[in-house]
Amino acid sequence: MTTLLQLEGVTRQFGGLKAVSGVDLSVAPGEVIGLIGPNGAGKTTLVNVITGVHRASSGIVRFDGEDVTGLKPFQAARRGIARTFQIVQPFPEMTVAENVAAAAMFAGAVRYGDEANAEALGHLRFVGLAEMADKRASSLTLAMRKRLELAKSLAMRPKLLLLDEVNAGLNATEVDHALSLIRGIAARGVTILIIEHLMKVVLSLCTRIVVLHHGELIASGTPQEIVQDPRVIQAYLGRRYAAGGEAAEGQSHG
Amino acid sequence: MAEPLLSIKGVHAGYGDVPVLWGVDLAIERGEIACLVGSNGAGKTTLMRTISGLVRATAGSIAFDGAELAAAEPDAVLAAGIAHVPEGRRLFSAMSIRDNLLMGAYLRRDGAAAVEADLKKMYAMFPILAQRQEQDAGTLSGGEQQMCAIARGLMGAPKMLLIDELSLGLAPAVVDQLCDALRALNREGLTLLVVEQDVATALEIAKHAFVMDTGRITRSGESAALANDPAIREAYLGSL
Amino acid sequence: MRKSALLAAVLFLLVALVPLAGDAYWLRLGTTMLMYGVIAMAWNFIGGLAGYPSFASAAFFGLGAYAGAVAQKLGVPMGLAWTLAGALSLAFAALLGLALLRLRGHYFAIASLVVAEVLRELVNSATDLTGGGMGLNLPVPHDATVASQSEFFFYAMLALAAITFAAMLWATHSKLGFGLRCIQQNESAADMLGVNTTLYKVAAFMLSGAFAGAAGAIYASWVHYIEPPDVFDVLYSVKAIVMVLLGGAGSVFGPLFGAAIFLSLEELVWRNYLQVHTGVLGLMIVLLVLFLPKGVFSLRLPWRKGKP
Amino acid sequence: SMAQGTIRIGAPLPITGPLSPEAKKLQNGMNLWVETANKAGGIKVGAKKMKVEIVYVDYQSNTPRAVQATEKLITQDKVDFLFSPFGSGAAKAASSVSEKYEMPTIAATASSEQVYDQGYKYLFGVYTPNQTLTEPLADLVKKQAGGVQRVAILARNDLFPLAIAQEMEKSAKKRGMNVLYFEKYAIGTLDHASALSQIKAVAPHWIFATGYINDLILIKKQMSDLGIEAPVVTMVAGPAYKEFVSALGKSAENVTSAAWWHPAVRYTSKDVFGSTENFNKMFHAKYGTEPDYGEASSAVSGVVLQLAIEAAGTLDKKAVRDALAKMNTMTFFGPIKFGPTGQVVSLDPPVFQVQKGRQVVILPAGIKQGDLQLGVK
Amino acid sequence: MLSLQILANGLVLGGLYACIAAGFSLVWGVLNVINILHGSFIVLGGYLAYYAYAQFGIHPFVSILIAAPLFFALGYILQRSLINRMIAAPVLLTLSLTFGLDLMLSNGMLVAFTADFKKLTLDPPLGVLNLGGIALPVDRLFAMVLALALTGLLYLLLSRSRIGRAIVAVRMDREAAALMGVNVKRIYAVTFGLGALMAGASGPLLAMIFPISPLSGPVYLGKAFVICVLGGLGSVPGAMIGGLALGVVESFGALWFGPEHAITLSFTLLILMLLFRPTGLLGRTGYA
Ligand SMILES: Nc1ncnc2c1ncn2[C@@H]1O[C@H](COP(=O)(O)OP(=O)(O)OP(=O)(O)O)[C@@H](O)[C@H]1O
Ligand SMILES: Nc1ncnc2c1ncn2[C@@H]1O[C@H](COP(=O)(O)OP(=O)(O)OP(=O)(O)O)[C@@H](O)[C@H]1O
Ligand SMILES: [Mg+2]
Ligand SMILES: [Mg+2]
Repeated sequence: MTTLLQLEGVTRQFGGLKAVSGVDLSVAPGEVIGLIGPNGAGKTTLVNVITGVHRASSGIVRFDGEDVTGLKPFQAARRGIARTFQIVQPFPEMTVAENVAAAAMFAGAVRYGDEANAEALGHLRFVGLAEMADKRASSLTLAMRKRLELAKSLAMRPKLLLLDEVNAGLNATEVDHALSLIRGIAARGVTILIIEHLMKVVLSLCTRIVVLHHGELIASGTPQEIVQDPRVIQAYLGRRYAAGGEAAEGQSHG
Repeated sequence: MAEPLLSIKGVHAGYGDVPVLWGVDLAIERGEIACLVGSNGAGKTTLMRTISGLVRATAGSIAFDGAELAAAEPDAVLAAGIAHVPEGRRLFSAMSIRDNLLMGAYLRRDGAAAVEADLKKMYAMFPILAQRQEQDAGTLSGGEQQMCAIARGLMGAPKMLLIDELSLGLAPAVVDQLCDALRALNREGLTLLVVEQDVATALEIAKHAFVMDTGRITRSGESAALANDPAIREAYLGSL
Repeated sequence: MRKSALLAAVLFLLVALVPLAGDAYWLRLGTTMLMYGVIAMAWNFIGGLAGYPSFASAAFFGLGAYAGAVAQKLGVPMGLAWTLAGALSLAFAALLGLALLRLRGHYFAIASLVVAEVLRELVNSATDLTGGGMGLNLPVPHDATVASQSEFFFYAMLALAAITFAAMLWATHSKLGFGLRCIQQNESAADMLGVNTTLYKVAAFMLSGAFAGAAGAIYASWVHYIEPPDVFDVLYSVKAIVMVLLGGAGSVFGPLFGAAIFLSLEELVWRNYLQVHTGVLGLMIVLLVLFLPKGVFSLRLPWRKGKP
Repeated sequence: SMAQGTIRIGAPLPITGPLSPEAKKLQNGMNLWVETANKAGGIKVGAKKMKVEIVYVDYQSNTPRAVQATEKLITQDKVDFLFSPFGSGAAKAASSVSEKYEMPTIAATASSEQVYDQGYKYLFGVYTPNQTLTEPLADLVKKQAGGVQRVAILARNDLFPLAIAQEMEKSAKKRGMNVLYFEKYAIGTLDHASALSQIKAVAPHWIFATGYINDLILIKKQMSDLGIEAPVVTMVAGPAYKEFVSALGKSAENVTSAAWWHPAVRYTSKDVFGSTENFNKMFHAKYGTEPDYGEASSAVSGVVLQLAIEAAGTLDKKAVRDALAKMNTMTFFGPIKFGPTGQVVSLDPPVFQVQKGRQVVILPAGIKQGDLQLGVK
Repeated sequence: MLSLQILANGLVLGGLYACIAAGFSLVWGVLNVINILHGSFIVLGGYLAYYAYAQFGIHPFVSILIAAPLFFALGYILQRSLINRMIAAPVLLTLSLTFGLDLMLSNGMLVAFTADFKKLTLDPPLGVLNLGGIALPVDRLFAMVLALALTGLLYLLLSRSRIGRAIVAVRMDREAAALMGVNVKRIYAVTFGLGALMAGASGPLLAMIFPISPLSGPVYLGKAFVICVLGGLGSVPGAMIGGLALGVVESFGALWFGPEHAITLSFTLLILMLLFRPTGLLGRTGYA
């Protein structure tokens, strides 16, 4: 199989506003693909359509060879599509371990009880939260919550992981840590679609970047190609990149 | 040099009986841009919430423009001239953009015309807000919400604006525009205290910087000096 | 879990000794308490575990009461009638749940509140089957002695309470309960994690309906006479909630203890403050809510602090 | 109880809650009887006289609690006899408890036959069946208002009001009248305008509405508001109460009603009161008002029990029960004889009409104070 | 003709319903408090009018002017002293709190006024207006007009005034509203006061029409619930539309299905409404 996720003419309208408009996109297994675009371009909406939170107004979403358009979120999750929220959403009154165990159990099909707990602990160790396992999720700092969010999505044993601004609000050191986590996940063979405004993240992680603008795909290519694309600079990257992509990269802010 | 506009001395604060701030000292001069940086959970947001009266200081003093605000309620703080753009935007989700902005001007007494003029200014600064005036704020994209939140804070015509997570979720081009706009406002006399994770950007626009760690200010000084400090670079500017 | 089960077994055994006291009045009080307990525990499935503020207790209770009574009137033996009533309430809860559990928060609360009203009016107008506003009489067995009858219904209610408790204990410590807790804390996040939220909520609602309905059926046989305003009384819904809150939501024993406390309070003020007993009861509720919002037993659990 | 030489009678009453005004009335009657009986030395049980005492328990106007209160009275307070809770529904519910304990029980305010047709042996009621109210009324209207053909009935969907409305329908049909409208309204209805507009549209000669006093005040008020007039308007059970007339003023004029008793009836008896007139006088002396039928029926419940105990000569429940079943006597309330179901069959309930702000008896002929006036606005 | 009369009946009744529900909806929508006391407040307002008329001959229309500030103060104080302490608590707790308070208030009224129904009968009566064969009782008409006027005033207050905007803002995000300079505690108390004011002011209107008793509170409360959902939580125009809709539906329901089913019908309508448009006729999302 050459494509894991295939979008054909996906459109989502809110009243008169086409938040996502005729998007065609195919993602190959193992790819780490960046989705960027100006604020309000429709990135989150696209993720919402893929995960079943919003129904596509028209178009088809295929995953793993099957038509998954219109599936409920939990069904999408069980098929192997996991996502993180732009605003993190843990179960606040549960322990960190329980949060991850829930994901393992319901989406990852791990048995309730010790098995799920063991699995949860494994993922927590991977993201470096093992010592917080018995703390309530509400007591975590933002950076920890983002890592918890990652651990949860891993526990879902996803084939495709959709990361919506997982690095927003982290400082540079923390971003570095998160990057290595994401690389680790990619190394396990999970296909990743990442939305991010921090260019250094996108540029250093992604094999390919697609750009959304006014709901439409306006560009797709390697990081190099994208940072030099005048339309992308005009619509998204701004003056720092106007001089020339490579030079700008070093001092790019996030 | 004249009295600082905002002068914080020995402030302690926390949530319930969990202390977060352990004696914060900090002074911001009239008409400057200052930034506050620090790792996650250091207490930056808590400090801002303490200044604006959402969290009660258990000890210490917060003097602003000659008035003591440590025990003041949020409305009194705003009346004294400090507006706060909170973390997480906190827009009124079922109100239109326009109404959100007008809520920002809730305490203003200088007449409808002045408010209307400021509204125009905000629309000029963020054209997308002008286009979507009547859209419910809750349905805006993350970045659009951030713009609306900053504009709402400015609508209070404050002497000083606190912005928590300035660039969070904003496209790079928008961050540039926003920095320009803030500099322009600053030239007109607005004092700014910005919390920003992207330390490079923060140090670029701020004159003074404060570094916070576990509830205390551990370093402070001119931005330029801090930007060249190897310890700071190591801790906050990352490897890339 | 094992500890709770053991404690419960001891508790139920102790309660089972009440008839030895021999007093019919205490027996009636005990039966009522167990009934309240069942209603509170039944509410706890949907209200406590899933966090859905259900006001449907009265609907289930009334439906069960009428189902059991009508079945008996049609000649179905008592035990079977109770089972049928429970099953009917279960099925009804399933259908109702599929429709109503799409609503959240207040909207769900109101919708569930209204169900009892609709059922009451339906029962009221289905005069042929239910006697309508005339009420419905159940046969009084003449071959059994007074005392043995009271004991019989006491033990019937006790058995139901024990079954309900066991079901609750099981649910709390199973995948079902885990999923429900996820739903309670953040439903859309639970959905994203693969919890079939509709299924889980409906399951909780069905359990809630079945047990409350069975309690209604036993109640009907016990008092021999039911009428729509009594068994569809919205107070059953309100009391269920108040009892769980009193006992402390979130603990398996909470509903039972809450029921005991509530009934004792009710009985106590009723006996001592004739003219103002509802007012005194109100005052107690106000004080409890203000000073022990986490239930009476939160007094002994100082380490369990709420969020600010 | 025997030890203290006092006879204790349990009375579960709705002392609080929506029915509390009714409980007040029942207590008025019962207390007057207890006082009078005790003043005369008490109840004669065989050779000795015993004082009597009523143990009231509140059931909060809640039927399950009435059942519970009844059981409490029997098992905890160890009363000797019982009065039923208020109204047909609660009396019916509680009757199974008294039957279980074989406790003679007098129902002061339960008229519906469904209360008595359960085959119980220990329940006795002093109200005649519902049709005894509608039958004479229908006779009277048939006779004195010949043109009355078109009948509209509006009934509260509740045991007693509904039962009496159904009796009314039968009585009307039996006399060849057309019942053009028969509808029930739900308990808690705040507005009758639609029903009344429809009633207006069928232009009835006789409008018959049942419910409790607040329903009927509301219905009559809305009738006037909508300009509904008819030769005959009958309402049960509001007009018997003073509040009905005072709340409605002129628009209560000419409304007819029927009840099981009326202070205008005249009987001479061998009970503690001696005669109706004397009962009225004593009642007025104690409470400052005329008794209504509820107050009288609760007093007569005591009287009946007293007569039965005295006839049995013992407090033995079975014996007293048998004495009740055999009873055939005259009281200030009227002649008392219980039918096979335990319900009184010997009374002729009076029909009355609001005339010039007073309840005037128009039937039975022997005690009537005025004639049926046609035309209700 | 009959239909027109029924429509008129329904609209007049609906006006009263709107007035019953407006304050309840406001408190629920803004404070997230289901105020079980609302029904008893209405009854208390009714008693105020009854005694004012019986003892001093004060017309119920005038009583509204007396009741309004009294109940506002009552609500304000109650909120500041008790309910504010629980304001961040889950809705079931505040519900229990107002449930307890309501038990106390209605019991108090029972002791003070007894359960006998009292009827405020105007002398002379206001009469009936006949509009081409459609009878409109003047007292009801007046009451409806006043009720709608009151509700309208409340709406204007909320939509036009500064305090109104603050109330709406607090409803959506308490903390953000505080940052805008809104004194949240005062707004809460004002809102609860306004809710109580609406209840207290509708009392005299209802007392002219319905017999009053301390125990009729739940009936009004039930109506308020239904209307609130029909119209949309927290929306005053919603309460108005919902009230009118309920009045008309009940009236035609009684006509078509019999009065017995009028209430069932309105409940069924409510459930359908919840299923297909859970935010109510005028409600917007984001309030729950
Ligand atoms: N429920 C909705 N109703 C109306 N408009 C909506 C709704 N949801 C999103 N939108 C609009 O659709 C557009 C796309 O929003 P989306 O959240 O997908 O943007 P985004 O690309 O994720 O932006 P950001 O980078 O700022 O998060 C925005 O203009 C937003 O205002
Ligand atoms: N509402 C709250 N209740 C209890 N503790 C809290 C609350 N909010 C924050 N904290 C705790 O206070 C500490 C400081 O948090 P704060 O949000 O001020 O940090 P910050 O510097 O703004 O971090 P970030 O960069 O992640 O925004 C953290 O340990 C956090 O867990
Ligand atoms: Mg987004
Ligand atoms: Mg922060």
